[in-house]
Amino acid sequence: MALLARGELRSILQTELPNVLDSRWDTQATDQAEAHGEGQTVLLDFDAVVKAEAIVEVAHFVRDKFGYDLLSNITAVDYLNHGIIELVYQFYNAAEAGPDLRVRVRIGRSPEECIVPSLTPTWPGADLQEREAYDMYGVVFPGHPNLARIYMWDEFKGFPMRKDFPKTGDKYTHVTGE
Amino acid sequence: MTLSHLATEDVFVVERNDADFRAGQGMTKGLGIVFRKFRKALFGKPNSDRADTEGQFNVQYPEERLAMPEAYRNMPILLYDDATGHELCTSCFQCERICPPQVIHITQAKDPATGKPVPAAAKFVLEYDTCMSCGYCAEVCPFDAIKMDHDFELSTANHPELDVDYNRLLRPVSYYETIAPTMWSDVKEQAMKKLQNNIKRRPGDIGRDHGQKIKGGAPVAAAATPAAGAAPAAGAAKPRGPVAAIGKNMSEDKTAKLLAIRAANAAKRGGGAADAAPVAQAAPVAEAVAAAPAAASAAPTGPVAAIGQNMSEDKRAKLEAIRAAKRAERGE
Amino acid sequence: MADALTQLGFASWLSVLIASIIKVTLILVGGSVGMMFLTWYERRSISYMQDRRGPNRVGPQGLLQPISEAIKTMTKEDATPRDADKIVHFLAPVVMLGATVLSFAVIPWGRMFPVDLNAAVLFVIATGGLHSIGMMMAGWGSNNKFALLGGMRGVAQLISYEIPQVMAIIPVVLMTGSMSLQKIVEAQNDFAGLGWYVFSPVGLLGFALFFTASLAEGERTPFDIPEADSEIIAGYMTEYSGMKFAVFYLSNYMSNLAVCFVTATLYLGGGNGPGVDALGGIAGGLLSLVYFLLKSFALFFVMVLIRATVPRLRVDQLMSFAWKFLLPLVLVNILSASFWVALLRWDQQWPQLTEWFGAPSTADATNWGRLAIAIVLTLLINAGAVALIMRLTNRNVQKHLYTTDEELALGLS
Amino acid sequence: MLKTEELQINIGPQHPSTHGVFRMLVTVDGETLVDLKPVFGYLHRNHEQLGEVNTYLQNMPFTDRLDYFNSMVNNHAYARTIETLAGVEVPERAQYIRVIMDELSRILNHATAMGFMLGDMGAWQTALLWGMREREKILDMFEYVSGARMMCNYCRFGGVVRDIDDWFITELKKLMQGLPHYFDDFEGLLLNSEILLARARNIGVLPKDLALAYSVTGPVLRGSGVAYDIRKAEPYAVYDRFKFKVPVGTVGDVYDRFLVRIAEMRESYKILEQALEQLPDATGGFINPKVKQQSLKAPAGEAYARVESPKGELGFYVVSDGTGSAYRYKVRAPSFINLSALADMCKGYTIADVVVILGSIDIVMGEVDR
Repeated sequence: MALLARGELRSILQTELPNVLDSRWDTQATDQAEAHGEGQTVLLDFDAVVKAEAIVEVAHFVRDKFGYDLLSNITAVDYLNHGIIELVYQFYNAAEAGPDLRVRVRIGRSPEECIVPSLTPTWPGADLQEREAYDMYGVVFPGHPNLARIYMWDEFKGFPMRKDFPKTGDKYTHVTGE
Repeated sequence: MTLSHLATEDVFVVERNDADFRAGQGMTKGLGIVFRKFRKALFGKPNSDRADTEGQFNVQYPEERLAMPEAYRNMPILLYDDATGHELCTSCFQCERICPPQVIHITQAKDPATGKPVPAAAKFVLEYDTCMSCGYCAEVCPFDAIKMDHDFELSTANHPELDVDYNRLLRPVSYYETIAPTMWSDVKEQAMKKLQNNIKRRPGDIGRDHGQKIKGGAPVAAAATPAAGAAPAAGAAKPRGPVAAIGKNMSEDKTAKLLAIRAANAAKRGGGAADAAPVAQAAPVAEAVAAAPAAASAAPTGPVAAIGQNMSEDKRAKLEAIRAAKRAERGE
Repeated sequence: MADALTQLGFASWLSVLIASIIKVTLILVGGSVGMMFLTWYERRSISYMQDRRGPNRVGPQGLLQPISEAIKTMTKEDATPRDADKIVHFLAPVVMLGATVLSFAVIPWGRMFPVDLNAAVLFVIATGGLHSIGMMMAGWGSNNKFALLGGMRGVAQLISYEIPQVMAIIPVVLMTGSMSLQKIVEAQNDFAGLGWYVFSPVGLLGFALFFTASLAEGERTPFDIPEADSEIIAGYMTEYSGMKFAVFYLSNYMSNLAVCFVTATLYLGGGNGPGVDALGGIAGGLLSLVYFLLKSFALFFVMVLIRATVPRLRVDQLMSFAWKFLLPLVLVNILSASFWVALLRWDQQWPQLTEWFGAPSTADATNWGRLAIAIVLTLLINAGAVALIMRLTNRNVQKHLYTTDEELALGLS
Repeated sequence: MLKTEELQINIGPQHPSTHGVFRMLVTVDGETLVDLKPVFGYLHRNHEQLGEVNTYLQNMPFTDRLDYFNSMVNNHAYARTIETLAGVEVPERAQYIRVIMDELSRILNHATAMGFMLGDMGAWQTALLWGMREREKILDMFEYVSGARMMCNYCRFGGVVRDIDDWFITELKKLMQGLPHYFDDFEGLLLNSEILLARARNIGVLPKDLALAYSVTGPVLRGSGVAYDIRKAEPYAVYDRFKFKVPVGTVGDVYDRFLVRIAEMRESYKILEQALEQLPDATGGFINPKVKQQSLKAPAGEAYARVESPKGELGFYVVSDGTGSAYRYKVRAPSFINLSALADMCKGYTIADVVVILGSIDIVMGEVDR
């Protein structure tokens, strides 16, 4: 039960759960923020980037091993240039307080790849947030008890927060990211 | 659960009154407090101060009004100089750029002789219905030309009327001085200096040809001059605190206000559509002279009368034209 | 009145008819004007409790506000849901208002009695009971789930609270020996018009119980469950609008007014008060009317005060309050009332008492010794019962009676 | 055994006590609740997309519209996020002013939220209107400094838009004279009322472990007995300089949340007292003059900053691509996530309890639907 510094989880996972880290992002430098010009998104990975199918395992690992029991925030980000959607899970340690622990999952944008196992069975607080990610970004969460649209109406087509969703024109007829 | 980040003295457990014997004493206490409130509200003095928690505290709105704090922001207005009739706006597009809901539309004036841009706006349209009153336009304006008005009684049954054009946005500087004396005195000097510089670069009537300021060749400036003198006095009389007058009897203010409204209405009825506006425009001036001590809240009435007029069809057409031009500019 | 008209030369049937029409008109006008005043009175006083002003625009001090609202509701569209049972939906407000107006027939206005029925108490209770039919009709006929819930809640509540309400009157009937409201008022005229039942231990407890049960009968906070606006919108009135809604509203407030009138008559001596007998005649009648209205509106003020203070109970809590708290106390009160009457009136049965304290006259007030014994005895019984029931319904005791927190939550704390 | 039929009822979107356009699809057996499904989105305006289109400064007034009771807190959280992202220093006086505004917001929010909850319970608006009176007084002061009562738009990157002056401080002191009387009246009115105890005790119980699993924050989490307050756990602004306590409940029912909120108002009062005492003079300025507000650009990267909003943890997650507007802008709205616990809290209680439990979570639909 101890607080982890930023990036510490990555090295811990490498030794303790070697299979969960997403190998695609192993070779990246830790912080590339300075290297990019204006208008360029950067993928920060001093936090652990784990495989989509391992997120449940990692979430349990950080909760049971380090006391990060408060899953505060799930954010989906559409990195159009890199062709991925990133899910950022932010955990807090309610007993020790301190800053958050971020665990990332990077998945493709196509419907076949855009799948992450749901955390809702263990963290019911993820319920609405996962529905929001599904509604806005089209991330599918197998294992979610009620994965339906949350803000948009059920007949709506497309995922409005994706970067390639048209922002002008008759947006109700466009179909994107299906 | 261990709470290692919190010292034990930083946490306390709320008392749930588990051990009490309940025989209605809690309810009786509540009834007693409510009855005390009833007694105080019925017989005591009204709530007049922020420290008071007893006595009536509501304001009888149309008759009694709270004085607006200077910083209060409702809808943007544009200022013009009383003496010369020149508008302060130079169409620098700062406000149009910052506006979060993008409701400001400006067209820069051009010198008819040379075709070169002139530091004045030819058209200035503001969509009051979509404005979110954030005040950024007034904040960023380098010439202090756009300010936030205190008038909030803008409801109308005619929705298109809320696309307000230059003529109806203009207010004299003396009016703004009455509603926000200190805020204006902070910026007055540099604003006027910048205006004088800009006037030099405006050929002919460009920059003062909006509204009815100079209709018929006689600038309203003549009538406005006394107001410039009277306004500071009126401003000084204005209470600085926003709630200084809570619950007080405001009969003097009230009567002044009523008179002003009646005068404005009479002016509207008396003059035709074309003539009404100048009279209404002059109303604040007349009031400022007539009721200088009480004018602080009464002054805004005049320009309101001007807003109240129906927006004509061609104004809407103008707005459409401006929007179309914008779209063309963006190359859509 | 009919006699007076006959003396003026009218035919006897005509004079009865005219007298009846006048009375009916007076009752209807008095009831609805009283209701209008009541709404204004409630809103003004509750707003003073909440540090605001309340309606003060229409007429002097806003007194004409109810009239403007009556006009407003009457001119509004009268909408009936498409799938509603139209006849039932239409009849429900009629039944409600009819039942309420009927009860006004026997309620005395000071010393003026529209009708002196020898079973007036029963009549008042019976007409109050008709409300549940109106509620169920409205709830069922509206074809709306909220209305249905409201109707069900209303019927359940009214039926449960009628029992303590009726039984709370029994002591009064016992003490008076009559069910006529006129007799009850006359019996409270001792001690220069101050011999009200509320000053005796039996009457005090009876008053509290009857008033509480009447709050539930009149759907007042904390028992406004059938029309709990934050839960089931407006309960059985959800689908009513315009004139029909106004009729419900009218009947609600008129029944509240009736409750206040009846309580004032039963326990607070009706129109009795110092000086009424001394003045006599028309002046005395008017004074008694003033006393009566003062008492009634003071009672209504208590209703308003309660409404401004407390939240409402839940349905199950309401029921357990009726059956576990009110009913036992009412039974105990009947017992002590029997003792009271036995001590003060049944001297034939207990001759020793006659020997000790002398033969009782019709005015019990003169038998100080008996009165003292009766007061002490009933006070002991009633106070003991209240303490015991409070103790039993207290949360800490319940902790031992109930096993889990969930059950505890459902009980009365 | 009699067969009973279950009834499905829509509570909302037009309903007196759903606090906005919010729908609860409840299945009831008689009056007892079998299932509850929250349905929302009626107020959805894609706030997060607006945040990606607007420049950083332009987005500030939109944050006012999230939780419109506490626009000051929203501004603070957003400004803090962008300050973290762009590395902006904030003068000390501005930090104190922000704390004062936050705590005033907390008082007004809890006063009205508890009033609304009691209103849902059937206490006919008395507690609500007393709370509204205090709220009016505070809103007048907000209007004085920021220009608007509710949509304050008060914070800027590196400070606040206008300094507080003597008038404000005098009025704040006057307000604070009156507040304890209000607290006492409010507690006396209902805290021990038998009917309130019957309605609030052991209703909507959310045990400690479940509360953590549901990610609830703020008074709901503290009512369940977890002493987690961001002002203590990760002190921001100048909160580490004040002495105040974190009230926690024991059972996690409606009554505990009610008590925690009242206790928090009193703690906020203590913080206000200390903040007024420690408030630095105006020499340090109230805004960082070096920040280019309109053309602020943040280096590519991401930032998450959170504050303890009266409703819970309010955080903004902003990803920057180095331009003047956010690449991704996400709001971690406390009402939204606290709402996920609603169904579990309500099951097994009656319809009358559902509205009270909803009131005790204290949601604002502007924030839930975003």
